[in-house]
This record gives sequence, C-alpha cells and structure tokens, in this order.
Amino acid sequence: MVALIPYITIAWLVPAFPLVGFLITSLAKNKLKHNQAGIIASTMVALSFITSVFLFFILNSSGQDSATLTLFNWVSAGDLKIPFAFLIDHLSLVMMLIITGIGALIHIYSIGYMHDDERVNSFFAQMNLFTFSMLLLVMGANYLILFIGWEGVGFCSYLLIGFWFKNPAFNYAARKAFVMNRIGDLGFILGIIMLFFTFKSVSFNEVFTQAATLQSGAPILTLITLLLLVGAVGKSAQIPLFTWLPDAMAGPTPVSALIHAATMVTAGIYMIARSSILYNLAPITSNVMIVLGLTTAIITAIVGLRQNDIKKVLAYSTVSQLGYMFLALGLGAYSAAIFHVTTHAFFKALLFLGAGSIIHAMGGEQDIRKMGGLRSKMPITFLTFLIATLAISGIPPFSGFFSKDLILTKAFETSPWLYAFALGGALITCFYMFRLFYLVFFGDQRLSSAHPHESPRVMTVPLLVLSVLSLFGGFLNIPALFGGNSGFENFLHKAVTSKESGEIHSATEIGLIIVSLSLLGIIILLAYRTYVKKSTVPAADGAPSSLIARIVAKKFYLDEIFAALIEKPFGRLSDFLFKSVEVKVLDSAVDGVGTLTSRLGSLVRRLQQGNISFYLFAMVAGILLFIIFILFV
Amino acid sequence: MKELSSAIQLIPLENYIFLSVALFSIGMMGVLFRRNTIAILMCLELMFNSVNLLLTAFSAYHSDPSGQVFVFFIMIVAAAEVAVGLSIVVMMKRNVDSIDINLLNRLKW
Amino acid sequence: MELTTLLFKTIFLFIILLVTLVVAMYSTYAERKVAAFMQDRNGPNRAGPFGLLQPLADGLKMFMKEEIIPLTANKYLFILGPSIAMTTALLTGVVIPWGDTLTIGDHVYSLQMADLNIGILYVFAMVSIGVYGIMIGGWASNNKYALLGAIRAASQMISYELAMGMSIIALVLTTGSLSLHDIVAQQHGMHWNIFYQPLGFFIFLTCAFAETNRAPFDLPECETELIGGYHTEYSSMKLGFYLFAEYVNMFISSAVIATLYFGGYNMPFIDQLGLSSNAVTFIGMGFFFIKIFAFIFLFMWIRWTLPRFRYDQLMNMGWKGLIPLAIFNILATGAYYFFTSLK
Amino acid sequence: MAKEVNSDYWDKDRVKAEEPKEYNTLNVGPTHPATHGVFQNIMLMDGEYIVSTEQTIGYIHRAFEKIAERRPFYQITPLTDRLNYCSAPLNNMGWHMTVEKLLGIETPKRVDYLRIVIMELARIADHIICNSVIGVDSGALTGFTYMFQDREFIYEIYEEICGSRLTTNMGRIGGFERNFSPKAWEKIKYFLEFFPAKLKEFETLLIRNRIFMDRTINVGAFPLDRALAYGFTGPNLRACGLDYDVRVMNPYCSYEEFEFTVPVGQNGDTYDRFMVRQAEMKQSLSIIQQAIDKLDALEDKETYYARDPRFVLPPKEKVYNNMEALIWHFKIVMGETDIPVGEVYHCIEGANGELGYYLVSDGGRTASRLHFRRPGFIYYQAYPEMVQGTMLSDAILTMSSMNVIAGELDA
Amino acid sequence: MIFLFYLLSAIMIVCALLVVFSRNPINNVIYLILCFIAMAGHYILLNAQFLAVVHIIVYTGAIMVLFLFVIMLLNLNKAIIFRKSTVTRVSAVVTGGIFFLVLLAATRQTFEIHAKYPFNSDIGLVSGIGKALFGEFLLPFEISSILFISAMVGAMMFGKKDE
Amino acid sequence: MEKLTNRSVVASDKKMTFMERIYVPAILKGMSITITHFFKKKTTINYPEEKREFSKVYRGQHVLKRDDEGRERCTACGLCAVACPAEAITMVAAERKPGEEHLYREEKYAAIYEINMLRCIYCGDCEDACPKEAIFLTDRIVASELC
Repeated sequence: MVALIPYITIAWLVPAFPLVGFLITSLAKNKLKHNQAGIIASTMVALSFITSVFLFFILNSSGQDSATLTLFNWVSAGDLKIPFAFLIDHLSLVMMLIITGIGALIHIYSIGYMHDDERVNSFFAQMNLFTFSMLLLVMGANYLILFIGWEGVGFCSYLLIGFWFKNPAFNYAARKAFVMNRIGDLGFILGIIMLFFTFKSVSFNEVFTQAATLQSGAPILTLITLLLLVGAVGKSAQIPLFTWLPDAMAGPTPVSALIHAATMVTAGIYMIARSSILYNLAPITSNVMIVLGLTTAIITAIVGLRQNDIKKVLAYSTVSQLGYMFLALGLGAYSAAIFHVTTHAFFKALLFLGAGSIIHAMGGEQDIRKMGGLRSKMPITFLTFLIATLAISGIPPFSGFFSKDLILTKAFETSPWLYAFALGGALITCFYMFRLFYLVFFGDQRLSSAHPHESPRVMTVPLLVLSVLSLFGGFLNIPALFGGNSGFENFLHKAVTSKESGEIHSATEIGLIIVSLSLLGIIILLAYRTYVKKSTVPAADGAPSSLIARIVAKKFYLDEIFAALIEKPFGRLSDFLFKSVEVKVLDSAVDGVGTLTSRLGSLVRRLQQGNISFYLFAMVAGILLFIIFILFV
Repeated sequence: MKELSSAIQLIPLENYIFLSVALFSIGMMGVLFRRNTIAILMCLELMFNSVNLLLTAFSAYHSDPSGQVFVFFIMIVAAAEVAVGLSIVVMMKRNVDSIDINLLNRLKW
Repeated sequence: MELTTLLFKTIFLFIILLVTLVVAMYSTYAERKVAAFMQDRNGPNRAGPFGLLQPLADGLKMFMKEEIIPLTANKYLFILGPSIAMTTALLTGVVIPWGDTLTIGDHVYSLQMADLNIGILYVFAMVSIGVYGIMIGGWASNNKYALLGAIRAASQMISYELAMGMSIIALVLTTGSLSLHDIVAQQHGMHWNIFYQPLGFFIFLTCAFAETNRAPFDLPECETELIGGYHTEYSSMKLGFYLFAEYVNMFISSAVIATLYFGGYNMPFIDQLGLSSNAVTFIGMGFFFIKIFAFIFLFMWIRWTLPRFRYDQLMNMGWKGLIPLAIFNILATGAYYFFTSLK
Repeated sequence: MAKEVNSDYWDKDRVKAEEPKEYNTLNVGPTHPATHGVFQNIMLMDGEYIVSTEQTIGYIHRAFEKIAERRPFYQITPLTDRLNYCSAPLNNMGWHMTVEKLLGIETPKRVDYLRIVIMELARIADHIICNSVIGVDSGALTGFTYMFQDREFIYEIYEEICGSRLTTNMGRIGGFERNFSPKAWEKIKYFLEFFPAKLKEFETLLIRNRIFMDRTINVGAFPLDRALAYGFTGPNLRACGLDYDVRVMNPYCSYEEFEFTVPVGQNGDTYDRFMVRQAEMKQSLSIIQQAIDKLDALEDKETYYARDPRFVLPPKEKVYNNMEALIWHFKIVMGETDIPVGEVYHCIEGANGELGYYLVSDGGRTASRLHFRRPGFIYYQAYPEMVQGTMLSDAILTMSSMNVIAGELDA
Repeated sequence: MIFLFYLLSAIMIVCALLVVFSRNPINNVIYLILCFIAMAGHYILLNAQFLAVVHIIVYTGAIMVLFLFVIMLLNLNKAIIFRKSTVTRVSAVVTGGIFFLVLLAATRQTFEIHAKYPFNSDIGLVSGIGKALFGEFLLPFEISSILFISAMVGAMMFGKKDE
Repeated sequence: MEKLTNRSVVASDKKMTFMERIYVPAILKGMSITITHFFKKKTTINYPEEKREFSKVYRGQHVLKRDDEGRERCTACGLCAVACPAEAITMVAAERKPGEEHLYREEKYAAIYEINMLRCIYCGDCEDACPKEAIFLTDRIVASELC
C-alpha cells in the first residue's frame, strides 16, 4: 500500500512535458538544427510516458480507485466554479499510457519519416501540442477540461492534416475534418451545457454521484447522452460523420497513425466510457449506439473493399473498428470497448507506420496497385505488417483476436443477430486487409520507377516494438475461457461501470470461436487465391463496373447525399435570405441610417472643423454650463 | 520638522482650494490661449497638478492617505500621457514641420 | 526650534558647504595627481610644495579669464545652466549623516543637517534636477557639439536613474527604511549593506559613475568626440562651475555610497575601545571620510583605466543589462525575505 | 539607420526636399581633437548617426613633389621626413633605395641589415602611435602614456644614430652618414629586451576588455573588395584579410632572408586593424633580432655605406687632404653628378602601407617628375564610405585606426 | 508658516501665468519647473513628504526633462511665431476668469470641513502611503504598470521612423 | 579568401568568452595594471632642474667653429647654403684683411653668416657639406627666443 496523494502530484508533469516540448520546438523553430526538434519532442513524450508508468504502478499499489489533483482554480464565475484538476484513475491511466507510449514510438518514427521535410520543426511542435491536448482530454477531471482537450486535438488534427498546406486538396481535407468535427462539437457542448444546468456542475465526480440517484431512462439523461453521443460520433467518425477520416489521410503518415488511428478518434469512445454511469441510465441511447456502431462497422468495411490507396484502406478499417467499439459501448461492455481501443491502438498504429514505411520506400507512392513484391525488399516491414494484419483480422493469439472476440461474445449475449452482423463485418475486414497485404507484399513489383529499400533504424525500431505489443497485447485480458482472469476488465472495472449481462455458456463460446476462426481461414485463403495465385490487380478507378461496385467505390454516395441533403438546402436558404431579406430589408434599413447620419453630419459638419482649440472651447463651455446648471438651477 | 508638520493646522483649507482653483483656471486658460502643442501639454500638466494639490490638501486635512495615493496614480497617468503626447508632437513635427495645434485638424496623415 | 540648535545647524551647514567645496577643490588636484601617477608622470608640482596650491591657482585663473558668451547663445539660460549644476550638486549634502551625535553641554546635536524620512528619495530628486544644469547649458550654447553632449547627458542620466533607483529598492527591502540616518544606524558593527546587497552595490556603483558623467560613462563631455560636450562654449568661472559641480557630485556620490553600503560613519570594533561618545563620533567621522576618499580614488582609478562606451552600448547596458539585473536583485531580495519570513 | 543619400549633400535644397528636418551637418575638424592633424570632415548627421561625409584636404598643401623636383636628390630626404612623420626613417630609407635603384648602386649587406633594424624600429614607433591613439580616442588615455614612453625610447635610438628624433633625415644615399655607436647598439638591445613586456601590458589593458571590444569590433569594417578597389595596402588591407606585404611579395633590402609572419584580420574592422598592428610590432621585434644576429655573424663591422664615389660623400679627412676627394665632395653637394636617364618606381612596406616613390629622370641634376605614393592619402579617400551609417563615436575610432597622417594627405 | 504658504502660492501663480503668457517654449518649461518646485514646497507644508519628493522626481526629473528634450530635439526655439487672433485670446482669458469664479462658487460648500477630522501627521509619510497603496489600492497599482507599458509601446510606435 | 603567401596568421580573435562578456574581470585586470604603475618610478624629467643627456651626435644649435688657434674655420665657400634644403643660410663673404690672420684661417671669410632659425629644419646637411669642418650642429638646445 502506498499513499497515493503525495505521489499523484507529479501527474501534472505528464501533460507538462509535451507542453514544454511544444514551447521549445515552436519558439525555437528557426534555431533548431535538423534532428533536434524531433529528439526534443520525442524525449518529452517519452518522459511523460515514464511518468505515466510510474503513476500506473503507484495507483496499482495504492489500492485506491482514483485521485484528483487540483492545480488551481480556473473558472470562477457566479455559481460556476471549475477547478483546473486532473482525475487519475484506471481509465485515464490506460489512455495516458496509450497516448504517451504509442505517441513516443510514433514521435521517434517521425524523426526518420519527416527527416527531409523543411517544416519538420513545426511538425514536431504540432505533434507535441496534440499530445498535450490529448492528455488534457483524458486527464481532465471535468467536462470542461475534457472539452478543451477535445477542441485542442481537433485543432491539432486540422493543422496536421493540412500540414502540407501547399496542396489545395489537403487543405480541403483539413477543412472538412474541422467542419465535421464542429458539427459533433456543437452537440457535445450543448450536452455539457445541459449537464451543467442539470447537475450544476461539470465535474465528473459530482455529476456521476448525482446521476446515480436519477431514474433510469430519465428523458433529460437521454437528451444529454444523445448530445454527447453526437460529439463522440463526430470525433470518432461514425455514420453519418465519418467521411472526414478517410480524407484526413492527407496528413503525414505518423499523424494518421497517432491521431487518426490510435488516439484522437478514440476520444469519443473514451468520453462515453468515462460517462458510462450516464449511459447505463439511458437505454435508448445505448440502442442508438448499437445501431450506429454496427452500421458503421459493416458499411465502412464494405467501402474498404474497393479502396486502392493504402492509407484509405487503413482509414476505412479504422472507422470500421471504431464501429465495433461503439457496438461494445452500446452493449454496455465499456471495458471491452476500451480493451479494443488498446489493442487497436497497437496494431493500427503498427499498420499505419508500416504503411508509412512502405510509402517512404516507394518514394511517396500510395496506390497499392502499383506496389507489390515488397516482401523481400523490406523484410522487417513485411514481418511487422503481417503481425498487424493477423491482429486486425482477429487471428489468435494476436491481440485483435481477444478484443474482437470479447465484443462478439458480448454481442451474442444480447442477440445472435447482432453477432452475425458483427462477424460478417469482421470477415470483410479480414478480406480487405489480406487483399491489401497480398497486393503490397506478394507478386511482382508493378512500379518500375521505385527502388524500395528497408527504412532506417529509427523507423523500424518503433515498428518492432509495436509488433511485439500487437502480438502479445491480447494477453492483457485473457478471458476465463482460456484460463485467464480477464485482468484488463477487472482493472478497468474500478473506473467504469459495465452493464450486467447474461452469462454465456463456455461451450457456446468455444463454438462461436471455432465458427469465426474457420470462416476467417476461408476468407484468407480466398484472398490468397484472388490476389496471389491469380495475381488479380484491382481495376483502375474509372473502369466500368457493376452498380454495387460503383456504389461501394463511391462510399455509398455519402458525400453526395450530404451535399444534396444539407449543402444545397442551406445554399438555397442563404441565397434566399441574401437576395430578399438582406438586400431589401436589412440593407435598405442600414443604408437609410447611413444616409440619415450623413445628412445630419453635413449639418453638424460646420462645427466639426477639426480645430482642436475650438473643441476645447466648446468643451470648456459645456463644463461651465453644466456646473452652473448644477449649482444654480 | 516639528513646525512644518504642524503647519497645516495653521493654514485654512480654503487657501488650498483657492490656490488650486486658480491654478486650474490658469491652466485651462493656457490651453485655450496657446497654439503651441507643447505649451498646451504643459498647461495640461498644470491642471493635473492643481488637482493633485487639492487632493493632497484634502487628504492631509482628512487624515486619510487615499487622496495621496490618488495623486500618485495621477502622476503615473501624467507620465504616460506625456510620453505618448510628446511622441505625437514629434511625429507631428516630422509630418507637417510645425507644432501648431491648428494644423492638427486631419484625422490621418 | 531652540536657538542653540539653530545656531549649531547654521554653523554645521557652513562647515558642510566648506568641506564639500574644499574636498571638491582638492579632488581636482587629486585627479591630476592620480592620473599623473598612474601614467608614470609627476603631475602638478609647481604651485606650492607638491603643487598643493594648484587648485587655488586654477581657481584664480578661472576667475581672471575673460567671460565669453557666444553671440548666438541664449544669454540667461547660458548663465542658468552652470548655476543649476552647482546648486543641485551642493544641495545633496544636507541629508547625508556625516557623523553620529555630538554632545555639547546638555545638548545632543545630530551631525546630519536634515534627517528626512525619505532621505534616499531626496538624493534622487536632487540628482534628477541636476540634469537640467547640463541640458540647459548645452542647449543654450547654440553649438552642435554642446547640444549633442546635452542630449547624451540627459538620456544617459535618465536611463541610469532607473537602474539606480531599482538597486536602491532592493537595499530598502533589506533596511526597511528610506531614512539615511536609520540606514546608517542599522549598519552598526560590521553589518554593512555591502555584504547583504553585493549585486545592488555593483549596480549602484555603475550608475553612480554614469550619473556623475565619469569615465567610462563620460560621453556627454568626451573630449575626443564632442570636444568637451555640453561645456564646449563655456569659459572662465562658468566652466569652472561645471567642472566643479562634477567633483562635488563625485564627492557626494562617494558619500552616498559609503553611507548606503559601507556603514557610513560606523567603524568596526569602535565599541570595544571604550571611548567617550564624542570621541567615537569624531573617529567615526574620520573613518567616514576615509571611506569617501577611497571611493573618490576608485572613481579616478577607473576613469584612468577604462575606455568609454559608445552611446548605444551605454543605453544597451543600462536598459538591457543593469535594469534586468536590478529587477532580478529586487526579486531575489524579496524572495529571500519572503521565504525567511515564512519560517 | 541612415538612408542612401547622395554625397553632395551641401546642395541644401535637394537634401531638404528629400528629408526636410532630420539631418544636420557637423564639422569634425579641422581643429577637432580627434582628427590628429589638419583635415576636415563635414558630416551630415542623423542624430548620432552619420548619413554622409565629405572629407576636405588641402589645409597643409605644401607642394612637396614640386619642391622635390627642384632639388638634388640628397636634399629630398628631409622632405620625405615630413610625409608620415611618425615613421620618418622608413621614408628616408625608401627614398634612398629609390635613388640607388636609379643610379644602380649596390649596397653592402651590412647596410641592408642596418637599414632593416632602423626601418623596423620606425614601424614599431608608428604602430605604437596608431594603437595608443586608438586607446586615447576611445577614452583610455593611460595606455597611451605607457606606450609613448617606448616610442620615446625609439626616438632616443634615432638620436644616437642620426642626432635627431622626429624628422630624422637619417641615412644617406648609399648607406648611413656614420656607423652605429656602441651606445646605440646598447639601446637597441635594451629595447628588444623590455619592449615585449610593455606591449603585453598594453594589450592586457585593452584588447580583451569588453568595452574596448564592443567599441571596435565591427566598427568601420571594410570589405576586402572595396579595400582593393580603393588601393588599400599595409595593415589596413591586411586587416581586411589579404596578406599582402611588400616585404614578402616584392622583397627589397634583403628582406627575403628574414623569417616573419604576415598577420591578417578577418573583416577589416577597427579591432582587426588594431590587432594586426599589435601583431606586426611583435614581428618587427623578431626581425630586428634576426638582423642583429646576422650583423653579428658578419665579419665586417665597419662598413656603413656603399663604396660608390658618385653619390657618397668622401670621408672628411680625404676631403681635406685630397684634391679629387674635394672635387667629388663639391660635385656631390652642388648636385652636379651625372644621373642616368631613366624611370624608377620603388616601393617599400611603410608603416602604414605601400610607400612608393616614382622617379623620372631626364638626366638633369634634379628629377624631372617625382611622385610619392602616400598610403594615408589613399585611406582617407575611403573614409566616407567606411563611416557611412555608423555613429559619430565609431567614425572617430575608424579614423584613428586607419592612421591617416595629415602629412601624407598633401604632396 | 502662513507666510510660507503665501510665498509659495505667489511663486506658483506667477510662474503659472508666465507659462501661459511667455512665448519661448524653453522659458515655459523653466517656469513650469519653478512652479513645480514651489508645489513640492506646498506638499511639504501639507506633510506629504513622500509625495513632495516623488513629485520632484517624476515631474521635474522626468516629465519636464522630456519636454525639454523634445524642444531641444525639434529645435522649436524659433518656430514659435504663430499667434491666435486677439478675439480668441481675449475670450480665452475671459473664459478662464469665468471658470475660476464658477469653480470658486462650486467649492464654497467645502469650506467648512476643515477641522472636523483629527490631525494625524503620519499619513504623508512613506509608511502611510505604502500601506494604502499596497493594501486597498494594490490592483490599480498593478494596472498602472500595464498603463505604463502600453504608453511606452505607444510612444515607441509613434516615435519610430517609417522604414 | 585566397592567400598570397603562406605566412599569413590571423591576428584577431573576436569571440568573447563569458568572463569577458561580464566586463568585470578585464576591468579588474586593467585596474591592477594602472595601480602598479601608480607606485612605479616616474619617467618625467623636471626640465629646468633636471636635464636629459643628449647623444653626442645630437643636432641642436649651429655653431661656427674655430680651429685650435682660435681662428674661424669658415671660408664662405657657400656649400652649406647650397646644401641647405630649407634655404635657411645666407652669407656674405669678405676678404681677409692683413692682420686678421689670427681671426680667420683662410683668405676668405664670412662677414655675415646668418641662419634663419625659423626655416632651419636641423637636418644637418650643412654639417655634411662643409669641407672645412666649420659648421656643426651641437647638443645645445636652441633657446626658444631664437626661433
């Protein structure tokens, strides 16, 4: 037993290190030599990782559930008293470890990846700022700090997506991500405001304590949770606000790995898991989440089948996996969701970094149709990519298997149909991932101009570390079925209240696993036949194909539907408002005021001759009159 | 010093009021009278100081230091005002080669 | 005020003025001797034994010289300049505690003309008025070199006043009083402020050099650039006043430094001697003057060693060097007292 | 900072039209304490900054070259004294060598070495003046007084050799008027002994003092290409970074036998010029030591002039006792000796730069055209360019560090 | 002591009038300085020693030096030839006079407050003002530093030459 | 930058160390030098009381010498006037009268021998030129009223 409170004070160091890194790299942007910014930034993140690990052990050995570190009084206006405080509990620690640990690896990787970029110092500054914001998000002890981190990561994401801002398409992608996030954020801040009006506080502890007393299914709770869900949907790229994430791949690959796979997009998951008490009390919202999550998982997986850009494939798979997490959240299996967040962070970061390594090797080429045969050229990347692919497909004993299986099992507990759909999505995932894998690494090299080569050590070492994590990450939570003790779930249980669910027979469980594994094996073989044996290469983008294929390739026309449903009506409305209301009513009113003023002005102008002495005279006379008035009248 | 410190008991407060009113009026007259911007600034200082004197007198007669603290603040404001005012004069001299206040009738150079 | 006190004060005032003038006069002699000795020369040795009458001869020469007021100069201001310089230089002496109390009969007289409770600020006020002497004189000469000198002098003195004031603030933090009498009384024994405020002393010393326009801060009058600077056009006794004012300033600033940082008239181990209080007072006064002369010597020593700054470097050093240092000193002192008071 | 303004600033209306109120003119000279001679700089000032400068020369127009063209060669020596009067023996020797070149007189080695001793002493004296005066102009008078004692000692050495101190008129065409006395040798050796320590002391006083460094570093810096374009030579060129030294590039007077380094600066600022001169003094000391060693090695201790009867006065005993000698004596003094027709340019490394003598002879008893290349005159041409945009204090230091000697401005 | 008061007041009023009516700006400055020094005398009479010295340091030592500085820099000595028309000047004097009378009338009620309060000779000393300044008025005191900074920045911006 | 020789050495070092940057050590070093000089022997020569020793060959005031028998050596040949670069010497020659043999050594002598001391530059050329060893520049300092 260790007394937690004295040690918890060092928690402020965790976000402080990246902040310092950001300050150094941004202020000394022009002074730093080539690699210095990267080294500083990586060191800072690594330092905060070390601090987090330390905190982890402290928390574990203390036996306490949570601790709050209040730094200073932040907002104090009327009733609203919000301290700037950090909440350290198991949930936030898990997130901190993911952010700082994977963040550190990605920072190190970026030293190699961004080596030749001229704005490398800005890059690291922004990455550090992102890490800082993300840490604020997960460490904040109330919704306001969470919101600040929320907005901070959104802003950094915007900056980093548009990092190569000279390309207008990238700029557009950045703007799109920003705007879509804003839609979600609107819901989110409304939710926070509702929270405040309901509970007169935004602090987690107080809100949850008060919420526990409320009736389950109370309308106000449903409203709040729905509004918060809107925020989560925006941030975590669920239907219908998911289209920004594939476009966000415009940013540098480490950014995609860190922000758009491992950390930021899971912020929504984190937020809902954090508010699990509220969600437990709002069954309607949970059902909405199940539907949303499952739809997202399946639809985006289908879309992923037809993508040819290596990063786009990964992006859709991310969205799909996020859908699984939402499914888990909706099922009330919060710890399962967070567990999937963790394993997903490992293997998806690994996938992105591997993709980055490949892109690096191919000289910037991202089209998988032009790759191929990289197996021998890039052995380390090949190996690590294989591990990651197996992990995401859910092959035991890789980490993805455990987390995905957990979610599937939970789904089966609720309804076999859910299980079936979820499994279908997982199979599709498996197929397109192996499609990607085979196209990239097997066959012949299809682009003759590139000279692929293994990446430098600064890039491969993070890959290896991550692959180890992807390989063994699942053992954190070995289910009882395999003789484990569900360590992760128990660990998180202290911070997150999961819904009670029905027991499931272990034989059924084993059966389910066997079914899914055999299906997966078939899918892998299928993919092997298609892409290795037959060496099928996907058709070019413009090639005629079936309707479904076209629909899939066009992402179910979601962007177009958005345009038709939202953009055009708004455009018409604004057009109407501009042409009739503004020009005719408002402008003429304003102009009338202006004309009146100028008429009056031309009358008064004779006094306004710009002669200061005259003004002074007038002023003195006025004061005189005033005093005389007061005194004698 | 004893004699000096009890001096206020001998001088009626009215005297200070008369004096500062007179100084204020002189300063005011100067502001209206002169066209030289620097001289006008000086007359403003004069007016400030008459107020200072009055504040100090009241403070002394009330045995309350707040008045003198206000004088302190007025000095601060005066110093800031002079710094900005004089730089405006310098700029004016540069731009129109004169410091006649009547030439300062354009809003923008 | 009692008649005896009044009488004493009057006599004392005259003595102070006399001593100030004599010291300043012989400072000119000392300066020439020190300079000569440091430069392997003999210095003045013709007027009287060892040239001791040289200051008198100089004074006589100054008086006998023709008064020249340039035709284009502003006559009144031209005369006003040196007068202000001289007056303000002499006025500062009244707040300096030249010695402890003197007991004559039943009366106890303080050897300080006026124990203002804002003594240091008074010194500052006089110093800040002293700028006018140089500025008005330099401007009234209607000479470009003189004007340049006057402008340099004014900006230099205003700039260095800031750092000087800040170093004093740190000192006041340690002493807790603005009264020079209290400050000296506190340093009884060996509790000299130099041991508590070494950085403040260093800043104050530097600023004192700048305020008295002594090398390496003698830009306003530097011979090789401005041909004498603000007093280029002056001759005869008006020039004498300027030169004299400089030496008076040097004397007074040495006295202020000795008072503020070196314990004034306090002498270590004087209590153990068991002397009568009057004897202690006189010995202390002597010791005080020894300190003053040491500082005057330091002033001269540095002048004859260092090259001078350039105008912008001077400003840089004042604004970017000394003022931050002084602020740091204040903060450090404040922090020290804050944390010691916590215990 | 100062703007580009045409240097013909005294077209007051034009300046006024451009910048109506900002600038005023300041006369630095002709009797300014920092000009060290009679010349005038009319500076257009923007506060403390110099916008442009016009330098005026001609206050001491003495028509040197024209006077010299009317005189027999040996009478020109005292005139050369007055070019750079800080290193008069150097000028004397240069002139003698020029004439020897025209007449084809071969000087004995011992004369060469003696000349080198004197020339390097003169160089040291000159550098002492320049560097100590930089100290004076920057306000440190004391170092000046220390160094001037040493210059005084060098003058005593001159006095032992030729009887005069400042304007030496030392040496004669073909050699010296008399051999060095033992006392002179004693003094030279004593000087070599004590001077390095004094030099070190002077350096300690100034060169690593931040005030001095701030005052001099990057003050009056002059890029090498501009310096070459103006025709800089000597320490001022070497301060810009080019190691051009006549003693090395175009050896005369047996300089090729001596080992010494050529100190150079970095960017030609005042500090570089100061340091180059300091280093050159040390080199000169080593050259003198080498010359003394070589003299000691020579068997001959008596030769002090070339045995050429045409221009070298016969010994006085011969004049009294020998008719031919008397005739030659009269011929030489009257300037009636035959002079070959020819055209000669001879340059030496003067203390201040390449000191050149261009001599055209048409066979008459005087030069038909004579021109002195005075380095100070050349440096002063670049002065406005060097000080444009700097402060008044910088201009003063730049001027003293260039070592412009008023005597060289007119000829 | 009342004599001292009258003496100082006379000096002040005469100097103030000279500031207004003297035409040479340098003389204006010098008269104003004299006026301020007399005012410092008044402060001492009022037992406000600290204020007296600060007044001298700030006004005489800094503000007026600035005035003098600017006048010297701009060489305004000869430029002052412009005058206002006689009407304006007369009306200025008249207005000033009326203002004086009105203000006197306005302040006449205050004449009685004298001697209502106990006399305390310590409030003008450093400690008294310091306590008020760093207690009650701490915030304005801190804010005044911001004012100073903005004034400095403003002055620099104005004074900078257009490059 | 190209080098003309292999002898060049960069003489200046403009990088300041921290100790040099804070002024004080160098200032103290300088002050220690000046204070040692304060106690050193002074080099001043108090002129009228003390006099410097001149070298034997010092070129001071001109003297027309006489020979061992007290006769003037000058024969007014005019070589000195010719040799004088400053044209400072004028002389009027006169014939030695009988009976003046104890005054003048040769038949001719300078009745008037004038040196314009304002023009004379003490170059010593006249001494060189004189075939009779008559004119000499001595180690006497020329009194100020003479020039």
